[in-house]
Amino acid sequence: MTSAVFVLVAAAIFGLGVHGLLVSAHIMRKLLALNLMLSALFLLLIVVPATIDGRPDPVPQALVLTGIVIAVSTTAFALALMVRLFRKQGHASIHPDIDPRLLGRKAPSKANKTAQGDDR
Amino acid sequence: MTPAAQLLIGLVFVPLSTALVAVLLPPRRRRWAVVLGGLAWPCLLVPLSMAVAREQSVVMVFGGWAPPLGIGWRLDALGLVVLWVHALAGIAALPSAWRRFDPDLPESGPFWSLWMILATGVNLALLAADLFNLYVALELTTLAAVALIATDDGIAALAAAMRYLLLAVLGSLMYVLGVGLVYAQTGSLAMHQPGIEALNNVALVLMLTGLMVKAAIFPLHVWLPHAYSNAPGPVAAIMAAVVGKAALVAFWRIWFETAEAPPAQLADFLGLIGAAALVYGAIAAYLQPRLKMVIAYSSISHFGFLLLLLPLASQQAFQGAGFHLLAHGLAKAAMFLAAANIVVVLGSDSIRHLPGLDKRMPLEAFTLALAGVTLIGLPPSGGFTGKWMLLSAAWETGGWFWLVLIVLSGLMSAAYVFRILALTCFHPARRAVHHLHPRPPKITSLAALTLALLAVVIGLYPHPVLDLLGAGMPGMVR
Amino acid sequence: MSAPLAVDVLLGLILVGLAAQVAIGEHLFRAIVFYVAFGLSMSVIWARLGAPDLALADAAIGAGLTGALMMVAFRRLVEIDPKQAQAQGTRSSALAVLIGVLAAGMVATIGLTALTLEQQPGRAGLQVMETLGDTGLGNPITGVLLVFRGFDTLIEMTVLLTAFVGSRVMTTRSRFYVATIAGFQLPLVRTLVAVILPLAALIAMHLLWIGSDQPGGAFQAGSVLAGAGVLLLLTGTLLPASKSRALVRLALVAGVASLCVLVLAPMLRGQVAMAYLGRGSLLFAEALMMVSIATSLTLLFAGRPSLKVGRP
Amino acid sequence: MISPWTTQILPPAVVLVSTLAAIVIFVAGEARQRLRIWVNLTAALLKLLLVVWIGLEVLAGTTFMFRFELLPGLELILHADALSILFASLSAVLWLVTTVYAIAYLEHSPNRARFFGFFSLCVSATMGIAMAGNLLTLFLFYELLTLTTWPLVVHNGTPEALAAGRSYLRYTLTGGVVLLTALVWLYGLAGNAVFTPGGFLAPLAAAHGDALTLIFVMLVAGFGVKAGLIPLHGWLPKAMVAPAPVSALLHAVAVVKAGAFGIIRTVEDVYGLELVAELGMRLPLITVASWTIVIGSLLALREHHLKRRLAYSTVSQVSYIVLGIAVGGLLATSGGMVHLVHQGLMKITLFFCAGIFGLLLGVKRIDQLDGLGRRMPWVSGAFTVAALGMIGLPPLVGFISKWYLASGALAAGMPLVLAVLITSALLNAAYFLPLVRRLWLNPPGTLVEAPIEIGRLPRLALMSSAVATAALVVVLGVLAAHPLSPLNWVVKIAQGYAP
Repeated sequence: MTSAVFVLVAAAIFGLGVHGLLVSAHIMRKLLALNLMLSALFLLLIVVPATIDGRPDPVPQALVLTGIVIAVSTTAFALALMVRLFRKQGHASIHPDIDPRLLGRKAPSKANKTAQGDDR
Repeated sequence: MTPAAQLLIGLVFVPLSTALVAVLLPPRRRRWAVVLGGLAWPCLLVPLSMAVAREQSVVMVFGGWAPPLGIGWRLDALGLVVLWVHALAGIAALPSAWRRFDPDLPESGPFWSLWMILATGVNLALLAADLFNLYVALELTTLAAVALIATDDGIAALAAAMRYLLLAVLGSLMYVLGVGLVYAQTGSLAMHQPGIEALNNVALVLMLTGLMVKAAIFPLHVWLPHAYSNAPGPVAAIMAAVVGKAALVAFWRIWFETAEAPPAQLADFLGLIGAAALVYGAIAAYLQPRLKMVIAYSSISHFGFLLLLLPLASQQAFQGAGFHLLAHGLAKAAMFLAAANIVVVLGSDSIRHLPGLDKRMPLEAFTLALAGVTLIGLPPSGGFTGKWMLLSAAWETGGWFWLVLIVLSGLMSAAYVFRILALTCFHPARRAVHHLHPRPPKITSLAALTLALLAVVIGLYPHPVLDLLGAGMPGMVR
Repeated sequence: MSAPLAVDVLLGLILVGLAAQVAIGEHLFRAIVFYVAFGLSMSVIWARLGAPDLALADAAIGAGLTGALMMVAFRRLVEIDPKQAQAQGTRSSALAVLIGVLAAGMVATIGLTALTLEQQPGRAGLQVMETLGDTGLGNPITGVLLVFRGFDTLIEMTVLLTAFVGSRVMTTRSRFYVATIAGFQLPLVRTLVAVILPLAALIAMHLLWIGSDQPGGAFQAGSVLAGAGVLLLLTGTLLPASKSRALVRLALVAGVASLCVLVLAPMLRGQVAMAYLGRGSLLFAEALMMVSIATSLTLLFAGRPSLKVGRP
Repeated sequence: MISPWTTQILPPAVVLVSTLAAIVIFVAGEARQRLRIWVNLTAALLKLLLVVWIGLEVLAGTTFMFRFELLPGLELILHADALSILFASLSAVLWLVTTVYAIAYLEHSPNRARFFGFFSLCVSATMGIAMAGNLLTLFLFYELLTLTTWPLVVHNGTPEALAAGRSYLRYTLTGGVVLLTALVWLYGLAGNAVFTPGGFLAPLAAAHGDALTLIFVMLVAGFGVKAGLIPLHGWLPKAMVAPAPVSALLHAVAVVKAGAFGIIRTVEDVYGLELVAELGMRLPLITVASWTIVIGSLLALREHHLKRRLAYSTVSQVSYIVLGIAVGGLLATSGGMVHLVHQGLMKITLFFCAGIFGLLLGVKRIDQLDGLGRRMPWVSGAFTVAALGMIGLPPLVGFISKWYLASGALAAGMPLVLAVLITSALLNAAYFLPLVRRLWLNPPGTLVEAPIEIGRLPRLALMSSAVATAALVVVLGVLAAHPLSPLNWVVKIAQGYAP
């Protein structure tokens, strides 16, 4: 019965993650949402397979451990990429069609525009 | 441990150890180490091809622990074909990488180690016979690829890299969920599990969707055009030639091997998606204002073409699709390398600057033409052989819709290829294009040309590859 | 409602509440803090589910380091352009809510149907339990991680190395930014460092040592050391240095190299690749992996290729 | 007798001679003009000698067969039977003459290396089509012909040339795609489709009657695009924007005849005329050929641009060949096949002269032809000879093929076909005679000498090539009875098909 509760919890977190991913334009928020979905996934991976004499099956545990380390590496790299993008682009979002006013600043300057367009 | 299995180990550990050595070495000598490593691991392919030709597949298990417990590797004909593409495209891209990333550039230090890590990831993704090991391999490949795209410090490249990374994480998330469900159902992570009557469809669909994101198949392809067209030349070449294809090979393996008898409607549905990709890619390629974007969208179109193997799942169709994989990989790498040189000389790859190119850069124009011939599938080229076998397979299984589609795909690719050729060779050259940068060394153009020539020549002599692929579909080879 | 079920429901609600704050919270920094809290409550749930290894790992890496990395990244954004750093609030859109609910529903149905479908435990898991005896290990998870599926761990370490090398592509160009607390000279900070550093080292060694029999192992030990490293960076005892030194590069590569040795050594002796070479070899590999993990995570936090000792 | 090894090597050698020349020309680049001329001329002469040698050997009865296994169950076959020699010799002779003409014509124009490279590639593709031993090889070289002629059509790079190129591609690539589908279907049904006189599909007719009919329609449509059958001829007049040597050799001889040749192979060597009749396809083929002849001539009548009028006349003349094949019987088949050669000679002379008028006097439209007889007697004379030949005046070659066609139609009991031939002869007269009248009888119009001044030698080369082909038109007409003449050669071929 407890695993059913945790499956529902995982599903709720996954839904919130998807919502957060779609709603936010800032890359940091997207990364947070993705980490939420990954945690939900790991919870599912442990809860769904049957337990072996009371303890969760060791193989999924190892997979989740590997998953956590990969998640942290990917997040670390994504953060470094985001900082670099922020420094170059002026705003940390990848939607090309984001409305500058929403970012609370004037439309991207001419220099910035061409830099993005015909960039080598 | 059979000698062939030791070669498998070498296939992954030679590039991996080169990468480790590269991280250790100071930048100046790092380039040399990677070039040596990059030339070393392809030599293992020759004995491996003979081994696969002899007994259809080379199998190896880590630590002697049988599959449900340990991790197994299996090299079959399909994996070998893409490995050959990887080897050839890798070697051809080396001169261009050598020129573009010389040691005193800040980003060239990490580039060379990442180049070898990408090679490790791709080789591993083609060998892995274990679902989770495949996930880890694809994750390594994606991370290395994203980092390589980001070496071009422009805003467009960084944004494309970020978009690719986020989508790839989403894709692997779905894939791992599918793997979890497979484990819950069968209790084993091996890719080929005899005895299960049918994989539950939800797990199959989840895994396939995850892989479709990584292989950039039509509805989930949004990251590909910007990633390929903004990446530096050699990176785009190796990604177009191999990275997408490794995910596609995994897609086919899971379809034919893990899922014993996938439902027919799913096969037709995926065939329809392939058809949509074919049409969309071709039309989008025709309308692109930039040369690299045209080549990127043509990749999307040809991935759709390769998806048609599912509804036509016959022996001949598999041979045709495998051969098309080879020809298309080489042609695509050649085109991207040529486009890289064009961008270096003209400053930008927008097609307004293309007229008059055949006199300024004849080798690049000829490479684009030759690779275009393979993409269209005109008779002498490798593309034609692949198309012909898929056509006769479609005819045998009575799939008229697929037959017409394959035939139209040639026409549609002709549309955008001839548009580019007309622009490069026959439009009157406008007065001098602003100013021309110095030409890259000749060897880079010759490398691209040899790849394009290879893509055409294998069409004339397809026997060795066809006999290799003839050993049967991944599913049938036990 | 039996007592343990009530506890589970309560934990679940806490988790979902925190996740909601993270996903749709107003301010970015607050979302990061809530994410750290979410990670910690996640490790409580792992403990509740009877997976201590995961609890340790998630607390140290999931909550601790990911949170630290995000906060330092946020600090850098503010450093570059304060107004812009967290300008975008979340644009609430009904469609996103719908898709979120749909996704939740899908995952719920998948999970529940998978639960009801079968109850017999995974064959691989059973085989791990049986064959664990002859490897002489106590902790099944270390068994899976380093013996049965050791190659996965090797590639996972390579992924960590790739993340570091990849981030070097970016950080070689960006200007120098040091994240240190202003009052380094404060006596309180110095004593804090003097007490915590040896304690962290001790805990890491303990986790490493008992890893083969009880919950623990290289990842947990490595992340504890990385936490200590972050502390040293914050207090200025260690400063990021832009000239990368050979020793640091060796530490980075040590983890993957040790696992490569584990794979290739048996082949020299004619055995199959990655044949089990006994507990000693595992300990050797785990020690080097710990060093690698600690170094790469600390350097990822610092954003620089190497470290140098800060002036007292 | 020649050794079996050479019988294997000769057919591919004929095809590869001009490919090697093309490679040398491409590599030599634009600057080395002398080398390019020598390479061109030697390649053309060598090819002619090879073809003549093979022709004599075929006459003596040796069989040539070169097989190359492309795919399991799929072979590239190059063989030399009488029909392939007919087409190959026509191409070889005319390639030699056109090379001389083209060297002189393109004296000052840019991109000559590219032009001559693709020019020789086209001829090697045509040779491949002539020598093809089975449908797949024919299709392979057919597609190569498309690929290599496109650069020549767009050679000038002007917007109209590019538009013509696009329309050319649309037609020919679609034709190629239709052909590919038919080929896959045929290979599915009949396996390796080697050409055998009288066709090899008869046993299949019972089981797959309607499939074979549909395949036949697709094959004829695929080949018809290049042969210029009426609904599919759209690209031909537009392609006249190409330089004169291109329209002369390609659109009068190589490309258009490749389509007709494909139809001949399909009707004679794949299906056999009886099976075509049995499938009920003979009458539709005749009707298509007839309406192409009539409508082609009517369109030519309406045209005021000189080269476009010649283009429409090509559309109608090529359908004589298709008509002859469709009517069948010894006389009509040989009439049709010999017209393949005769029409080539006449049309190339007309295009040569049109090219000279255009280059030296800037003549583009019909009404600018007034009084040219006096200014350029030799060229106008050649033009007149060819024009009269087209109308069918004895003793010129045109008369012979029309005579055989007419008598064949009568022998086959098809008076309607006879009526079509007569009306087309009248229409030919209607659109050629006014040209001749303008040349000789009208006072010279106000013509300014074209800016290009041509040296003595190139002017002589242009004149001599036009006059040479005109002479051939006369000689082959007069000496039609000679055993080695195309007529007797064709009668021997026709006896193989329709005893």
